[in-house]
Amino acid sequence: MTALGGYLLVAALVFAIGLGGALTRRNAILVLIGIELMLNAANLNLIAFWRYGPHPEALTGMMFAVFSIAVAAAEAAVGLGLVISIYRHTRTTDLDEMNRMKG
Amino acid sequence: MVSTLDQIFVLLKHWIVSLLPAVLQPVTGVVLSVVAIICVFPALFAISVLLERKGLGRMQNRIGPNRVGPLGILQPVADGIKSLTKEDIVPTNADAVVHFMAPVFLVVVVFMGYAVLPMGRNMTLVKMDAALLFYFAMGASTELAVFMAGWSSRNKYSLLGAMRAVAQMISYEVPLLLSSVSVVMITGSLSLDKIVEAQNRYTWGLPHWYIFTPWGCAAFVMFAIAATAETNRSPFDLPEGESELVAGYFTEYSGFKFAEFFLGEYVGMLSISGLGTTLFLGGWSAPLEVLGFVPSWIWFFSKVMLSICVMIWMRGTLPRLRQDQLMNFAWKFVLPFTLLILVDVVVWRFMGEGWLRWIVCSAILLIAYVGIGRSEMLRKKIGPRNYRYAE
Amino acid sequence: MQEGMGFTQQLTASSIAQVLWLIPAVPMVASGVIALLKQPRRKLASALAIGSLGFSLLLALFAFGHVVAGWSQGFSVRETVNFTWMQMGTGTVDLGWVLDPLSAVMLVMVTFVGLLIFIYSTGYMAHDENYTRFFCFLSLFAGAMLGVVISNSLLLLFMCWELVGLTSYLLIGFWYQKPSAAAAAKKAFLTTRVGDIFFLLGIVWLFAQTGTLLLYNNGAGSIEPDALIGLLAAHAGWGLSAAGAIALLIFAGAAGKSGQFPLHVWLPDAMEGPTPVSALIHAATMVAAGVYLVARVYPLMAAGGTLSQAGEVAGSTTAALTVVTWVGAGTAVFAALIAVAQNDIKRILAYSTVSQLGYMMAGLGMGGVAVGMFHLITHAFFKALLFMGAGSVIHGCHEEQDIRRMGGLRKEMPVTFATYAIGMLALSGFPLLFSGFWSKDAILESALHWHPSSGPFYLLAFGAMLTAFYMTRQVCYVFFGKYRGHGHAHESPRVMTMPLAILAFFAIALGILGTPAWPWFRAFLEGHAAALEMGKFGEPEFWSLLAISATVVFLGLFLGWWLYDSKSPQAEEPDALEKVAPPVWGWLRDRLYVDEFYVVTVIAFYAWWARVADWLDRRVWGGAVAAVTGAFRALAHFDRFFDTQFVDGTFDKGCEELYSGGGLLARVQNGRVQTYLRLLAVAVVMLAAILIWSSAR
Amino acid sequence: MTIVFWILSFLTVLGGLAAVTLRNTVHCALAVAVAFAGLALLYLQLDAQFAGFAQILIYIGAVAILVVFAILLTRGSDTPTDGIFSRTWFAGTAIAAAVFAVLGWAVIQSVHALPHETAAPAVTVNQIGNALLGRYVLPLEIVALLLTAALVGAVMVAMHEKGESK
Repeated sequence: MTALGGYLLVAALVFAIGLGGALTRRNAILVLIGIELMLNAANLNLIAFWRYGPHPEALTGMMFAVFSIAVAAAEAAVGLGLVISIYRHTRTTDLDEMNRMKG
Repeated sequence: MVSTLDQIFVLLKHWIVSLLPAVLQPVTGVVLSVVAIICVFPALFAISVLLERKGLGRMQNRIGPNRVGPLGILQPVADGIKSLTKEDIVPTNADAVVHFMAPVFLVVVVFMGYAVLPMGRNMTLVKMDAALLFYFAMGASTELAVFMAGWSSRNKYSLLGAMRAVAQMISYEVPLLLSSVSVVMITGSLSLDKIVEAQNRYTWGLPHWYIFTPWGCAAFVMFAIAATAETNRSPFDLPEGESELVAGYFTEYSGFKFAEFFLGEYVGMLSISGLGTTLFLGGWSAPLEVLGFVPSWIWFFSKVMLSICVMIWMRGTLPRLRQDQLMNFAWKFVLPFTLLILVDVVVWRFMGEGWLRWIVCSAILLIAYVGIGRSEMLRKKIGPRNYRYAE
Repeated sequence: MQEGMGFTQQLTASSIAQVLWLIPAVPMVASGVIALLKQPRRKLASALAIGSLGFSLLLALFAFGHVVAGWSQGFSVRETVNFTWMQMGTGTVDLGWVLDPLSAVMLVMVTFVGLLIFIYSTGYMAHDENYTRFFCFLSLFAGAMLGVVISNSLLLLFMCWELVGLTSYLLIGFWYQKPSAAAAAKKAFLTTRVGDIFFLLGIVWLFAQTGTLLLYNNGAGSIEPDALIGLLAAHAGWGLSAAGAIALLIFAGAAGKSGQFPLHVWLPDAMEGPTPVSALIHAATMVAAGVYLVARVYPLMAAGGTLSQAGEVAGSTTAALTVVTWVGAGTAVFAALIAVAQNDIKRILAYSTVSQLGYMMAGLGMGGVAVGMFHLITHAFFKALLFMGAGSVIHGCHEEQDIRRMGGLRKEMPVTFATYAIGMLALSGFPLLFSGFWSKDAILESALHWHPSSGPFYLLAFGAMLTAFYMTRQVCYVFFGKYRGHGHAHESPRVMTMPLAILAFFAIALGILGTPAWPWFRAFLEGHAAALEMGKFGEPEFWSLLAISATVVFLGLFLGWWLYDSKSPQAEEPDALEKVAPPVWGWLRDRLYVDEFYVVTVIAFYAWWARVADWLDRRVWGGAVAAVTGAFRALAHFDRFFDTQFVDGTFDKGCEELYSGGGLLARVQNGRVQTYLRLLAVAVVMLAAILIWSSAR
Repeated sequence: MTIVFWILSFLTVLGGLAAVTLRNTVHCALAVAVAFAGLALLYLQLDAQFAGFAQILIYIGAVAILVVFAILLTRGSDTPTDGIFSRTWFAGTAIAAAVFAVLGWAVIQSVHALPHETAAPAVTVNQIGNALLGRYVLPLEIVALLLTAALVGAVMVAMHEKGESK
C-alpha cells in the first residue's frame, strides 16, 4: 500500500461517511454537514493527487482544492440561509416533513 | 557585545541544546522555545493585569490594588493562588465534556499563534512561509472555543454572550484580515519575518515602519479597532458586559477554568498586540537608527507593552457600544474603509518613489474618511449617542 | 451670391459648427432631467431650464459671431455637418446641421427671446402647482425649435417640427383641467397635422426625385443648383414642375404651422395656454417656424424664376412664390379684420400674429429671404413683448382677459404700460422710430415693386391701417379710461417687468439693422458687404413710401383714438364700431365664420363619413362576420354532440388509466430530498462499478 | 505510511462518524469541526501548507461557526426526543456502504498503478500567489463573483421579510 493509496482510502471513507449522513439524518443542517464532509473528501483526493502526481509544481490539484474550499464556503452560506428561511416558514428542519413545494 | 546581548536567548538555547545527545537536539530546541513562550507570556499577563488594575484605578480616581506586597505588586500572585485553590464548579445541566474542552481549546489555540511571531532577531519559533495565514487560522479557531463555552454552560447569559462574541469576532475578523493584507501587498510575503525585515531599514535615521505611510497609518488604525473588537476589549466588550450579561460566555466557570479564560483573553491581547507590532510598528526593529544597539527583543516587548497600555487607556476612556452600533460600525464603516485602503496600497505601489504618492494616497484616504463618516452620520447609523433617561 | 464682390463660399466645418448640435441638445437633456424632478424642486427645475437655455444662447452667440466674422472677412459662411443616419439598400438617409447666416440669426433670436420668456415664466407661473412640468415642456420646446433651426436635412427638420408640434400641444393643454384648453390643444394638433401631411408628402416626393434630404451637401444637396435643375425638368401636371409642386406642398406645411389663411383657426384658440407659452410659441418662435421653413427652402420656392445662386429672385417670380404672396397678403388683411372686433386681450394679439405672419409670407414671396426674415426677427421681439405685457396685465388684473373689464391701467402698471406702448407702436409701424416700421416698410416696398400685380400692395397697406387701428383700440381699452374690473390692479414683479424692458429696448433698436440706408441684415443674409449710404434717405422713392405708410398708420391710430379713447368706453356698452355698423361688427366678432364653415363642411363631412363607416361596419362587415360565426357555431354544436357521445366514453377510460399510472410514478417524486439523493448515489455506484469492472477486465 | 498519518486519519474518520451519528446537533457540529481539523492536518502532511491553513480558517473559523449559528437559529440545539434518522436510514446506510465498497475497490484495484513516494514539492506562498493571479486568474475572479453572489443570496434568503415580527 502506497502513501497515496492510504490517502485515497481515507478520502473514500470520509466520503462514504458524509454520504451516509446526508442520506440518513433527518435534520437538514446535518445533511448539509454530510455534504460538506463529502466535499472535503474530494479535496483530500485532489491534494493527495497533487502531492504524488507527476507535476506538483503546476499546482493544479492544490488550486482546485483551494477553489473548492471557497465554493464550499459559499455553498454552506447559501444552504444554511435556505434552511433558516425554510425553518421560518415551516417551523421545522426535518427533511421528512419538507416534501412540499408550497410554503 | 551588542550582538551578543541581542542574541543572548538564541545563544542560550544553542548552549543548552548542545549539552544534550544529538538525537534529542531538535526536539529539545522546540521544547525549550515553547517553554520559554509559555513562561514569558503568562508573566507578562500578570504584569498587564496589575498594570490594568492600577492604571484603571488611577483613571477612575481610585488607588487600585495596594494590599498584597509593596504597592500591591504581588496582587497577581494572590489572584493566581486563589483561582487555583477555588472549587471547580460545573453546573448540573452543563454539557460536561464540552464545558471542560472549551477553556483548554481556547488557551491552546491562543498560544499556537505565538509560534510564528518574531520576538527578536532570529527569535521566531517556526519560520513559516504562510505565517500570517497560520496566525489567522488560529485566531479564527478561538471563536469555536467561545461558542463551546457559552453553549455548554446551559445558561442564557452565557449563550447570549457567546453569540455576541462570535458575531462580533466574525464581523471584525474581516477588517482585521483585510488591513493586514495591505501590509502583505506591499511586502509581497505572508512571512512575518520578511515583513519585519522589510521595515528594518532607515532613511535619514528614521525607520521604514508601515505606520509612517498614509495607507499604513490608516490600516493600523483599522487594525487596532478590529483587534480591540477581536479581543472583546472595551469599547467592544459587549460579550462580557457585566451590567448586561454577568460575565458573558464564562459566567458559569470558576476556579482554574475561569483563570484559563482570563489567561486566554490577556494572552490573546498580547498576541494580537505582537501581530500589530510586527505588521505596522516594525516588529523588533529600533525606532531610530542610532538606537540600533539596544537588543531587538527589548524593542519588541516594549512595543507590545505600549500597545497594552493604549488598550488599557481606551478601556478607561471609552463607553461601551450598543450591539447594532457595533455591527453597523463594522460593516458600514470599517469594512469599506479597509477595502479602500487596499486600493490606496495599489496606488502607492504603482505610483513609484516620490513625494506625489504621499499626497495622492493621503488625499484619497482623507476624502474617503470624511465622506464615509459624514454619510454614516447623516443616516444616523453611527454617530453620537443619544441617551434616553428614564421618563 | 453676388458675383464680382469677392465673396466665396466656405464649406469646411469649423469647431463651432461641429458642436452646433449642443444648442438644441442641452435644453432637451435639461428637459429630461427636469422630467425626473419632483414637484417641490421648483427652484432647481427653473434654474436648469434657464441655465441650459443660457448655455445655448452663449453657444448661439458664438456661432453668430463666427458667421459674422466670416462674413466681414468676405466669406459667405455655410458650414454643414452631415452624417448617415441609416442605410436602406443602396440609398442612405442622411441627417445633418447647417450653420449659415439664416440659421445663426434664428438661433440667436430663439435663444434670446426664449431665455427672456423663461425668466418671465418663473414669475408668471410662480404659483402654479405643475411648475416643473411647465419648465420641462418649455425646455423640450426650446430644444426642438432650435433643432428645426439648425437642421440641414428635411427629415431632421420634420422630426423636430413634429416635436415642436407636440410640445405646442402639451403646452396649450397645460391646464388640461379646463375643457376649453384641452379642446384648443386638440384643435391645434389636428389642424397643424393637416399641413404636416402635405409637408411630409413634399418631403417624400423630394426624396424620390433627388435621392437625398440634405439641403446643402457640397453641391449634392436637394436644394442646390444641380438638384434644382433636375427638379425643374420633371413635370408634375397642371403646368407645374416638380420643384413648384414640392414647394407648394412644403408651403402647405408651413402654412399650417404659421397659421396662414385656411389653417389659421387653431392659433387664436391656442391662447388657452399660459401666457408665456403664447409669447414664446404662438408669437415669437414656433409660428415663425413656417416662415423660417419657407426661407430655408427658398431656392426651391424660387426655382424656375430668374434664379441667382444664392436663391434670390431677381425680376420674375414663380408659381410657388405667387401662391405664398397671395396667401400671405390675404391672411394679413383677413386676420387684421377679425382682430378689430375681438375683446379678449390675447385673442387680439393672436389674430395680430396671424396677420403679421401673413406679412412675413408676403415679404418672402415678393422680396426674398431677407425681407421676410427681417420682419420675422423684429416681430418676434415686439410680439413677445406684447404677449408678455398682456400676461403682465392679466396677472395684474387677477386673471382677467376681457379688455372691456380693464382700463386705466396706465397709472397702476407704469412699466407695463410703457413697454406695451412701445410694442404696440412697433407693431403698428410708427414711422422711423420703431423696428416694426422698417421691417414692414421693406415688405411694402417690395410689394410696390412686385410687377405681377399691385393687389398685394393695397391689401398690405390696408392691413397696416387695420393693425394700427386695432392696436390703438386695445391700448385705449386697457390702459386708458378708468378701471372697470374687479379688485385692485397691481404692477407685476420685477422678474416679469425686466424681460419686458429688455424686449422693449430691442423692439426699438433692432430697426437700425434694416434701414434702407444701411441694410445690414439683408447684406448679411444675402452674403455681400453692407454699405452705409445715407443718401438713400434723400431719395424720393424712400420719401414716397414713407409718406404712404405714415399716412396709413396715422389714419389707423387716429381712427382708433377717435373712436375709443374719446368715448371712454364702458364694459356693458356696445362697442363703438358696433354702433356704426352692427352687421359687419357681428361678422368680425364671429371671426368671419371660418370655424363654423369648417363645422358645416369638413367636420360635417367627416361625421357623415364616420356614420357611413359605422353603418358599413355594422351591416355589411358585421353581417358577414355573423354569418360565418353562425356556420361555425352550428358545426361546433355537432362536434360537441359527437364528442360527448362517442369520444368521451373511450377517452375517460384512458385518462383514468393514465391517472393511476401517474400516481404510481409520483411515488418516486415524493418531495423528499434524501430519496433523490439516494437514487443519485445508487446510480453513481452502478456507473462506477461498471466503469471499473469494464476497465479492469 | 507514517504513524502520524494513521493517527490523523483515525481522528478525521472518528470526527466524521461522530458528526453523522451523534444525537445532539451541536455535538455533531463540533465533531465535524474535529473532522475538518483532521483533514487540515492531513493537508499539512501532504505538504499543502496553504490549503491546510485555508481549510482551518474557512472550515473551522467560518463554516463550523455558521453551522452552529444555523442550529441555534432553528432551535435545533436541544437533543431531539424522537428518531434522529429518517425512516429509510437502512437504505441510506447500505448505499453509503456500497459507495465506499466501490471506491475502495477501485483504489485497491489500481494500487499497483499509483505512484510511489516522491520528494516533497517545494511550494512557496509566493508561487501560489503568482499562480492565483496568473494562470488561475479567471477562476479566481469567478470564485470572487460567486462568493459575492452567495453573500447577497444568503442575506436575501435568510433576511426577515418586512413587516414580519422578529
